[in-house]
Amino acid sequence: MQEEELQKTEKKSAYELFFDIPVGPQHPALKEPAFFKFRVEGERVVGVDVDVSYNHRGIERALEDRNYIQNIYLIERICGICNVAHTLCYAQAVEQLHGKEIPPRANYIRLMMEELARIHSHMLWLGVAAHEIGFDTLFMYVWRDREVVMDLIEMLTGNRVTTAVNTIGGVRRDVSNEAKDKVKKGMNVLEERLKYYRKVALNDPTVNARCSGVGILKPKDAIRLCAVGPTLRASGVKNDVRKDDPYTLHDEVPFNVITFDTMDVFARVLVRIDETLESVNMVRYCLDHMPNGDVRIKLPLSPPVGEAISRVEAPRGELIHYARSNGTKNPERYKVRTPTFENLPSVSEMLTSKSDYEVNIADIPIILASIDPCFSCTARMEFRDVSKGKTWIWSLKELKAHCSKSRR
Amino acid sequence: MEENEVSEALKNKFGKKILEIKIPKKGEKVAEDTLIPEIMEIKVFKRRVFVTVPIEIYKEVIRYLVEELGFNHVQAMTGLDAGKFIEVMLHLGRGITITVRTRIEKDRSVLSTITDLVPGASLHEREIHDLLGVVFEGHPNLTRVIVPEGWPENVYPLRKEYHPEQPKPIREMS
Amino acid sequence: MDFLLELLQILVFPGILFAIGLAFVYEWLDRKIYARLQNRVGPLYTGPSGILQPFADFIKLLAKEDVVPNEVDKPLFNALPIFALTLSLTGFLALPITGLRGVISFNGDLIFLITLMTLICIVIMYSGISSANRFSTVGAERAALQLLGYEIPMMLSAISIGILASSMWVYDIVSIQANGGWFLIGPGILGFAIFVLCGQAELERIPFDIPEAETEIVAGWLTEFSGRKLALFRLTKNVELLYLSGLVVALFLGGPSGPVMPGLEFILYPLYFLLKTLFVLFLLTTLRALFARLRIDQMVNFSWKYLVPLAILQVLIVRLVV
Amino acid sequence: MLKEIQKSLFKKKATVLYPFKERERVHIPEGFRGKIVFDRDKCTGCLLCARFCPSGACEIVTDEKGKRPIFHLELCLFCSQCQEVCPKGAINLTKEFELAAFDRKAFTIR
Amino acid sequence: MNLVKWARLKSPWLLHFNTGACNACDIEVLAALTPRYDLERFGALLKASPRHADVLVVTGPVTRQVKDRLLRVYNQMPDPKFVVAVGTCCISGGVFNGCYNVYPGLDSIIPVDAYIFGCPPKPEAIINGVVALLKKLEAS
Ligand code: SF4
Ligand code: SF4
Ligand code: SF4
Ligand code: SF4
Ligand code: SF4
Ligand code: SF4
Ligand code: SF4
Ligand code: SF4
Repeated sequence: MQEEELQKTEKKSAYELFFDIPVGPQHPALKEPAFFKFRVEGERVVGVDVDVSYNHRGIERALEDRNYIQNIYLIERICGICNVAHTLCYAQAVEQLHGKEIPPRANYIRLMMEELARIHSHMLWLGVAAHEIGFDTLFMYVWRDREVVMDLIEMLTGNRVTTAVNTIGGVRRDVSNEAKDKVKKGMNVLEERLKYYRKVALNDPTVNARCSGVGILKPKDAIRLCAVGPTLRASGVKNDVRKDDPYTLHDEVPFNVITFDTMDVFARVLVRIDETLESVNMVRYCLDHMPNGDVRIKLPLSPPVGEAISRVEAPRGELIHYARSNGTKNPERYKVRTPTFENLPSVSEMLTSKSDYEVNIADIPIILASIDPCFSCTARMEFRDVSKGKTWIWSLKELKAHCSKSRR
Repeated sequence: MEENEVSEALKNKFGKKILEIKIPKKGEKVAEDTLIPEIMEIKVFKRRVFVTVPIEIYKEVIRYLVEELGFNHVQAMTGLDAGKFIEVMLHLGRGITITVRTRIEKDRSVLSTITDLVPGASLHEREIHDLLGVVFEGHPNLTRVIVPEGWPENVYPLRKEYHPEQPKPIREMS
Repeated sequence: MDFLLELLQILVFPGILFAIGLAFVYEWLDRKIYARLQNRVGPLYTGPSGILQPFADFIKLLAKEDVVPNEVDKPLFNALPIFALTLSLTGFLALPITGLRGVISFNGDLIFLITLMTLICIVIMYSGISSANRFSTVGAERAALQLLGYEIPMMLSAISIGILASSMWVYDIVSIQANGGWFLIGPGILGFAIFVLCGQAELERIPFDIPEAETEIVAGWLTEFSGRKLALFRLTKNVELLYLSGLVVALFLGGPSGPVMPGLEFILYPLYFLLKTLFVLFLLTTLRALFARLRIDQMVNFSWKYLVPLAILQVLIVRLVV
Repeated sequence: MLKEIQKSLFKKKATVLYPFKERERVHIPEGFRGKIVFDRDKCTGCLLCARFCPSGACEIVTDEKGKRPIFHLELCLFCSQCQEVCPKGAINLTKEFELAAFDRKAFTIR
Repeated sequence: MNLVKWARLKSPWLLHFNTGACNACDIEVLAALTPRYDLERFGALLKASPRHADVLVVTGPVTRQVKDRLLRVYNQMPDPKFVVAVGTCCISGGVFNGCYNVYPGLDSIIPVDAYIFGCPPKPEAIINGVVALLKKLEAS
């Protein structure tokens, strides 16, 4: 209905040179129901409208009605891809409310799972990015090799994607020695493959043609628009929650913060591949240094009155949970701010043609994909507790206002 | 910047006007519970500062934090219905997280915007306006963005008096 | 009798039926090889090794509801698929398969054959425009731009072969090669490369599948077509694939010629034709697996920066040789 | 990339021909969270499972022996929380993963 | 068995629609296309345009906002068409059951032909579901 109206007004509108291409909510480039409207001039993008409300499910309200244990599984399903980051963040927040620390072995397992999930997420992204630029063979290869890490996760947790491994007070499953060997073997395979994909990314002419110089985000803009995660690091800003605000064992386990300074999609590809290689090493370190002992402490169902903020570096960037407890078994308020939400202003910036570089329709998918968007969390964040949430269209005017504001 | 330095700086600058500064410490609030006998430190509670300010100096404090202490990243903004009041919390960060908290009365909920200090706060403020009915004075475009068209004027979904209901099936289920 | 034989030739072998059957097999092979290159199996359960897969797709599409959206230009929308198929089948008829001549053969038919491909592309453009869908329109626009990119080098490299053979008759080109060695091994190698690349663009396959780029504009100009029309378009694409590989074979690989025992031409020629087209198909499929999709401006740039100068070079080389 | 493509031309296919052949190559690890089985004899009716079930898949009913849960897999997340809290070990998540049906009530574990 | 039915069974083209899923199911559906699982063996192709598809694969709980879009896509698909609900939350709302923005299951919006249980189901389970659907059609 609405679409038809839009089309009608479009025909009448004064922009005779322009027409709009809707991408999504049902579109192969975005398996997620977000809605972008791009204003194009020929093949050149001159403006972007965003609507990410399609995925609003009412999670934050539901969190207030369920007890802390049930919430683990609800939180986990904010996003299937970074479910480990979400449950980790949640568990940390509730442990902070309790004022308890978990046993060291549990911390090692948490960190290992987090990094395994990062490997899986980044490889998934690499495949998706390849698919975006029409490189299906690379997509197939990356996803084939990703099965290695999926199998490991399945072996460690009992499901390929939703791990359900973090719980309040530790982790639910221990890692056996046999499993450790398998993980180590898997890591060797992955390291070799990832190095190969790094070579492909560096050398393949068509990949270079599609990624270099596309989707520029200058460091200044990145900071002003509050970009996070690999998006920010690909603009050359060294910023990583794991270093700035170490949780679990990130102050012990050595790793490098990867940055890259070409500021384009290509930089985001390489940052992610290199980060994955770092993660491989971190997993190995965890396996080698894991102490013996319990993996879980028992905590009462209701934490004492208090509040806590928990931060985690999810695969897509900084994830923040805020928890407030009123002493009952249900939280008083639970707020989630996910990385994609924080990256949305940046992606709009990348997608708008500037005087010094142009954005093509063909570039839209890869630029959008380059922040590794996960709109389920974004919509959930942005449209918290809206019921019949309808189109929120970020109009061109608004977007421009936003951009000019940020440039000031 | 360390937690204590921030706290000192804020105290020096604003003195008594600040209602409360709380830095949850290592080892605090431990072992009242009986379930675990051994005392454990709280490691994760590092790098958090909670500052409570009256509404009058809310913007001053933020301007000071953003412009002089360099905490120019808006991590999130939380709104919360606390009975008679609405609590607005701004989480600012670079490294450590500083939460600036203020309370406004529910029926006269007006707060000055901070979008001129940090452009990235725009969406966060609109979200809180939409869900809790807080008016951010001076915001360039404070329209309701989240609730659908035709949503009643003075109904704010995150306020406690709002009772949500599940949509009805449109089709008879087999 | 002669007339009947000719009719048989047009309709059955090596004419329309043969073309359609072979086109299905080629799509199957294309998908199988593509899958194999990606380390998977591809269609498997439809007939032995999935060989009937394209046929099943075709039948299914024929039997499906055929939606004609309200906004489309109905006469065009309905006629274009048939038109496209006719064009590509006509092209196939002109290929030398059972002998050194095609069913349709006349002096100067090389130009005709190349023009046919351009016509198909124009039909595609019109189908995009007639569906009045934004994705289709962009797809059509891209198809047109792309045509500008590959048309000239393709033409030039075909003409260079014509110059080599001092004739624009495919029959002459093939018979010269049958007696004196393939042009691929001779001076035509550069032209071969250009022709295959342009062919890939003509067929809208990766890295030149820009007009139907799935992740960008859904299915491009095909978006609104469903049921029968989609079936016909898919068939057109397959016949075109066959036709293009056949053309490459005729121009560069000596057509269906090869060592024959006298009297067995009727069997051996089609066999050689098949083997050679298979080789070309394999090349085309490998190309498809090897690259990412280019952007339209990159494609046009690439074409004008490299393909056109190289094609001119090819013509010059040929001039020197002749 | 060319080399890799050539290699995979001759390499063993990565595909597991799952439903018709090669079932044994589908490796389900120990501890996989699949279909629930419930042992009525062990259950004492303490209702902990229903209390912690995050999606309400675990419904409490009364039968001749007293209170007991039934599991509606149409709602179940296969999180194994119920298995974890059950003090008697009456609930187990098995390796059964082929859960396709034409009726959403098809999998109700009693 | 007549030819048309045979062709239909052998060539199920899929259209994937996410109605608000947590993406775990989506990536498993996508994974079912990759070399290890390779749905193309059954002749299944992932299509981008609803006009080309036969089977609508839906993942995720149906939210209020997405309902109209879902109906539109469903109506755009040419007959005969089939719907497969993948994942618990698509079947019944799952963990989101009771949330005020989520309908109680896909079949409260459009008729569903097959359900694949799991949260998320393994790619093998998805393949199993598709095969089961095809077998059911064959028997019908
Ligand atoms: S971007 Fe790729 S992987 Fe992601 S939903 Fe779209 S098609 Fe699927
Ligand atoms: S979007 Fe936010 S407020 Fe809305 S349901 Fe989800 S979690 Fe709750
Ligand atoms: S940011 Fe994306 S991947 Fe991370 S939890 Fe949110 S939706 Fe999932
Ligand atoms: S200890 Fe209390 S809260 Fe915990 S399971 Fe037993 S009755 Fe429930
Ligand atoms: S961006 Fe959101 S919806 Fe997409 S995969 Fe990540 S969490 Fe899920
Ligand atoms: S597995 Fe989880 S969702 Fe399923 S019945 Fe048990 S507790 Fe409930
Ligand atoms: S927790 Fe175990 S014993 Fe208690 S009701 Fe559930 S199944 Fe029965
Ligand atoms: S069924 Fe489970 S895994 Fe699948 S989309 Fe729903 S919540 Fe996510």
